[in-house]
Amino acid sequence: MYLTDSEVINQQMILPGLFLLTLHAAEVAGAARPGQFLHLRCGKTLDPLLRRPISIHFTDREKGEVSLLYRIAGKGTSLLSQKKRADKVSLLGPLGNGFKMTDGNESISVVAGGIGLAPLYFLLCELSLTNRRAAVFLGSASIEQLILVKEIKALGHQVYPCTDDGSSGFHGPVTELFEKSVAKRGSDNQNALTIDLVYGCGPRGMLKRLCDLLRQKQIPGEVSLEEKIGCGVGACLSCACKIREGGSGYRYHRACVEGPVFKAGEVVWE
Amino acid sequence: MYLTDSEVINQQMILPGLFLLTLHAAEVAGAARPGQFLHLRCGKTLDPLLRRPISIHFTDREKGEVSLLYRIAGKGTSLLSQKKRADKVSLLGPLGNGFKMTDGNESISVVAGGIGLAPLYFLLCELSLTNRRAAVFLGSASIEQLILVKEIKALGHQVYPCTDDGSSGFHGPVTELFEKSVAKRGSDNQNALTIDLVYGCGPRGMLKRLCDLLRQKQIPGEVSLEEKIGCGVGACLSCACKIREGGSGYRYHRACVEGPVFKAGEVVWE
Amino acid sequence: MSGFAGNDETLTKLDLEVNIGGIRMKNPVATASGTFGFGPEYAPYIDLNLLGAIVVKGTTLEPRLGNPTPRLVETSAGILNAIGLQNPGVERFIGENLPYLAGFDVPVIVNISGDTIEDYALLAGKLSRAGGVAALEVNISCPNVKKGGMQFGSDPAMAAEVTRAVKQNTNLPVVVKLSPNVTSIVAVAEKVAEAGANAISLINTLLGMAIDIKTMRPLMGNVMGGLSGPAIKPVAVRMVWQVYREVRLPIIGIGGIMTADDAIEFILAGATAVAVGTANFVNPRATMDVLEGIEKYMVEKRVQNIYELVGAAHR
Amino acid sequence: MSGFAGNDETLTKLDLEVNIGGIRMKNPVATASGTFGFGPEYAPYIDLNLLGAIVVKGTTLEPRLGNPTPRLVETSAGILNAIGLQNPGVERFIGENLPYLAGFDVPVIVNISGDTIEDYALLAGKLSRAGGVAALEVNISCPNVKKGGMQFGSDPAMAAEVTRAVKQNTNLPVVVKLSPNVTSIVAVAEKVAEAGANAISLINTLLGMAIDIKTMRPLMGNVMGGLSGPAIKPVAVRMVWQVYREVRLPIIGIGGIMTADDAIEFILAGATAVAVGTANFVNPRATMDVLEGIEKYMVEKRVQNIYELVGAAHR
Ligand SMILES: Cc1cc2nc3c(=O)[nH]c(=O)nc-3n(C[C@H](O)[C@H](O)[C@H](O)COP(=O)(O)OP(=O)(O)OC[C@H]3O[C@@H](n4cnc5c(N)ncnc54)[C@H](O)[C@@H]3O)c2cc1C
Ligand SMILES: Cc1cc2nc3c(=O)[nH]c(=O)nc-3n(C[C@H](O)[C@H](O)[C@H](O)COP(=O)(O)OP(=O)(O)OC[C@H]3O[C@@H](n4cnc5c(N)ncnc54)[C@H](O)[C@@H]3O)c2cc1C
Ligand SMILES: Cc1cc2nc3c(=O)[nH]c(=O)nc-3n(C[C@H](O)[C@H](O)[C@H](O)COP(=O)(O)O)c2cc1C
Ligand SMILES: Cc1cc2nc3c(=O)[nH]c(=O)nc-3n(C[C@H](O)[C@H](O)[C@H](O)COP(=O)(O)O)c2cc1C
Ligand code: FES
Ligand code: FES
Repeated sequence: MYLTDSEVINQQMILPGLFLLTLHAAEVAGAARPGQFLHLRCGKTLDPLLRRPISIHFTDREKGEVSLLYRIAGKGTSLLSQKKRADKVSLLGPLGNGFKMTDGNESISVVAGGIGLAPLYFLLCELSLTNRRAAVFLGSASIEQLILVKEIKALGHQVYPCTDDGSSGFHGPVTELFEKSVAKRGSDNQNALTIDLVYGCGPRGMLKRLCDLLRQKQIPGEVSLEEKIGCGVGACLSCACKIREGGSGYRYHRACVEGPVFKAGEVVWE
Repeated sequence: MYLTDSEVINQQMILPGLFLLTLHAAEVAGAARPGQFLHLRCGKTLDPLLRRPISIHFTDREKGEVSLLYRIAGKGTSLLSQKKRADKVSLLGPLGNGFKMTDGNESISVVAGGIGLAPLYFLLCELSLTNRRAAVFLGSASIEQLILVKEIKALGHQVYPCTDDGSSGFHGPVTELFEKSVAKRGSDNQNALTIDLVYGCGPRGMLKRLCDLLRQKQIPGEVSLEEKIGCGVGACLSCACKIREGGSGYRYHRACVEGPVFKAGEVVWE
Repeated sequence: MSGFAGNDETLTKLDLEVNIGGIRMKNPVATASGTFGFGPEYAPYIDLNLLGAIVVKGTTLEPRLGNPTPRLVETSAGILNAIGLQNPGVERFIGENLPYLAGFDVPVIVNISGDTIEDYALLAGKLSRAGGVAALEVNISCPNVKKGGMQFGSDPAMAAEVTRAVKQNTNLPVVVKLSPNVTSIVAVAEKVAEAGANAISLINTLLGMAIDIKTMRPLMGNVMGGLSGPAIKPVAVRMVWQVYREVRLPIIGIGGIMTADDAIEFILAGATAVAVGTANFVNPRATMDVLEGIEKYMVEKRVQNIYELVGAAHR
Repeated sequence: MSGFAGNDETLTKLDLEVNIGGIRMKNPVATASGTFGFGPEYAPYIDLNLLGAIVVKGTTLEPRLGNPTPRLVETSAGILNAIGLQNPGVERFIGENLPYLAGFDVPVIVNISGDTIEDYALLAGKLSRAGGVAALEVNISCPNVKKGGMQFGSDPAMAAEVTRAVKQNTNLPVVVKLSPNVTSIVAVAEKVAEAGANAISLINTLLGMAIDIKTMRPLMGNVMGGLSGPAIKPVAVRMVWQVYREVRLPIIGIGGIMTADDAIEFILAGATAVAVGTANFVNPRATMDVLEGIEKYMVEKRVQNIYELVGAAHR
């Protein structure tokens, strides 16, 4: 875990309101694992006061660079998007546990909703390094927001796009297409997917649905949750996530230390 | 009095920590009188919260431009100095009363300490428009900070530089040189100045000294005071200046409405 | 300035009118006392007729010179002020400032302050007879004066006594403005309600101070001052929320309102109207921006009458 | 980390050591309870040995799950928190967290909270016997729990009773942490002093809340929360100033300290030490920056002993 003033290498608008920021941070790039995040100071004044958490989107270890994919949600991300090449950004990280990457031969599916793709793309990059291929369910509002399809295919993965408006791929929520695929599992349908292990990230409603499905079908998986991050280092206990413990009991775990990635079956949704 | 989002035409560093900002604000340029000021939002967030008052340094009525000369004093002015061409700045103004410019034939002296020259330069520009010439006493820390000497001479005025370190002109406070000149007044010394009317702006200590001198010698004059400006429009009463009233009485006047320019003899110093 | 709800549907006029204990306001956006002068100061920037009400600078029986300077210090997302109730006194206010305000179609609420209970009673009498006054706002919460002021607001019994004295000397609606510097805002509000107040203003400034580390002395002429601005908004919203639950009087919500979103927070917490203070200094059009934003919100939320929003966060 | 006063003159070592009612701190910079975990969280970023003291997260007799989420909301220059004293309970704290802290050369101050006066008494006893505890900080000011907490801090008599109960069960120095949500902080401080407190921490958080205008519901799981950060600094400095004048106990100044300049303000107002809270979240090295800045200030002001600055703004 490092605290550094990193130089902006590049700031690129991918779509209106969606940016790709590349920072020079060699140690961070070296240490980062998929699912971890950085905690960034977006401005220089007391408004906004707190840092903002952004997942690591990919790293270039040779160049010592870390890239972030983020959407303008409010004043912090808006200030962040105004940073230009050679500006400095104070960052803390890499934080959190990240996805557990197995060495096994499980058939992997990835389910991403909207900006939830940001950390999953890093995971897909890492998988392809060891020649593992995943089935990637990509949900977005419409074809315009459907990004990185080509890049993910280039990594060797299969992409199943879904849009809310039907402008590309499956017309409906990404979890619905995933559910259909799960249903076909074990059938002798040619197109049936093997699904041994699932990684998910996206909006709360989508993740809840995904976790329900995985529980029902008893498929192991991991999801990355969003909670308010205060300190990012485990000190303030503001990022509490309800995690099953014992039978019907639960305990609060810290998204910034024990998370943000949790076992799909252990998350208590309400 | 206008409230506008003005475009930055130019931002120029004159010296380290000293900037010249030119804004497009046609109505303001048209209405401005020397000694008036603008109340500017330096940033876009709530830190800093309040606007910052900066005197009008000169105007270009044809182009509809207003220029400000300012020194970085803290976070507001620091943010202001980061504004670039085409950025917008919210401004309120012109505010305050300004110097009273007579049509008479008085021999005018101008006494400026440091950044106090900012509004007085506008006055000197206006004087030269009607072919009036002033004796300008310019105080600064050292020769490096002695700015605008050439420009003021080009307007037809006489410049008497003073520096704290003696690196140029008179070695000592500007009020001391001014006092010497006052003392010679009425003598038949060839170099003696006629001093009928004095305009002053600068640090508090300097202005107090100047007002004392003018009172003693019974020379009329006006000084521009600095007080905390909250609203800038006369509503909050935070910019109170103690102004003599009756015999030994006083009343608080508002720097932003009845000031910032007051008669030298009426200011109550403590 | 009333907008319309529904886009391609039946156009329905928004109803923004509120009644604050007898004060009829055409919309819920007022100005906070001491931040809007006596009206003319902001007339170059906004149409005063569009305001729900104008609450003028605090008035006292005799003229007040006010406190020594500096009277204002900026803090993080806030300001400290210690103006010390500088004002021309009630007679000159009636003679010089009221006539100007009579030229507008907007209720004028006069904020009054006294050293003694008698002061309040006398002020109430004089202002009720003056004409052109829509209501009195009783300031028992000014932290910047030596006598009276916040002392009255710190003690529920004293607060009630001041309220009764004012009520006995006026037929105008009486709004009592409470001090947040108390252990239980509800206890004060309850007593003031019992004493006959028609509405409550929440909140005045928090008592604060700042020290100049260069000179090692307090930054303000008066040592302590009142903290206002966005910094105090969470405290103000909390107090509105608490009082709304326990006291059945309309509330004017005040404290750090910079935008319509802030104002809406207060309304949802239980304020029937809001007053914009420090924000005027930052944005002279703040009141208008707040009003327009509330209208937009009502359209978005398909709320036709502002009262549907008052206290909605409790339901 | 001690600097040297005087440049081309005799080099004089700065004396930053302070004694807070029996707690010997090598410098006046501590961490504020609940913002620094149990120590290891910030160890990757700073050398814990350089701190004046570590005040750990609030501890209770039994483990606490804490409040529902969201527990944190950002406000203007502040944050609202309602963690609800989530902690492993005093037994596990003693077994698991204290041993880690014993590895450092820094006084450990344990912040304790209870539902009842007996809770406080029991906690005091257990922690005094544990060893490795330098002092107790009695939290009678937590706004985020249903029972106890701030109630104790709101009433001078109750505050005194808690203080006495703790004193009777420990030989450790007892620091009492007061709630700012009171009419008179001096009244509470006086009673706590009479009851035997060795020092006072000022301040805990201001009670506040925020409402989500999209959902029209309170933003926090617990509805209300405690406001901390730069927004509250003026209130905190004021309370330190007031208590310093009336009560002869060392004060730990807390509230919105982001920089050394802020810390110096508290010291000049009368704090003998300071604790850095919310700032840690923004800048994990905040405590070190504060410490270095204080040293620089002492050099500039040619002050050799930190005590020359304590309360200097009153002189
Ligand atoms: C572990 C983690 C990883 C993340 N990774 C990414 C990532 O890779 N890419 C990405 O784009 N995002 C990511 N996020 C989300 C990102 O952190 C947030 O979008 C960001 O913090 C928003 O900050 P902001 O200042 O821009 O917006 P804010 O101003 O804080 O507002 C954020 C949202 O909250 C709402 N809001 C704020 N205040 C209020 C209020 N008073 N009432 C009602 N609503 C309010 C706003 O309307 C807005 O929708 C991640 C979050 C977490 C926890
Ligand atoms: C009518 C008028 C006209 C003016 N015209 C000009 C002009 O033409 N050019 C120009 O350069 N300036 C001018 N000024 C001054 C200018 O307004 C100030 O320099 C500016 O407002 C400073 O803002 P800031 O945010 O940069 O500094 P701030 O951060 O507000 O700080 C300003 C100064 O106050 C000190 N300070 C702030 N807070 C504290 C504290 N807590 N303790 C101790 N010290 C503190 C700072 O150290 C600094 O020296 C004028 C002022 C007035 C009233
Ligand atoms: C400069 C200034 C002067 C004030 N004068 C008064 C006053 O005379 N009477 C009064 O009741 N409140 C006065 N107040 C308090 C405001 O009316 C308001 O209650 C407070 O500022 C909180 O609102 P805000 O955060 O929107 O400013 C004053 C506030 C400021 C900033
Ligand atoms: C997330 C969080 C948790 C806190 N937990 C405690 C606590 O357990 N016990 C306590 O006495 N104070 C607690 N506090 C209050 C702080 O110790 C401190 O008094 C307050 O935050 C003001 O200081 P600051 O503005 O520097 O943060 C907590 C504050 C925060 C922000
Ligand atoms: S954000 Fe502070 S504990 Fe996780
Ligand atoms: S700055 Fe508000 S009255 Fe002058």
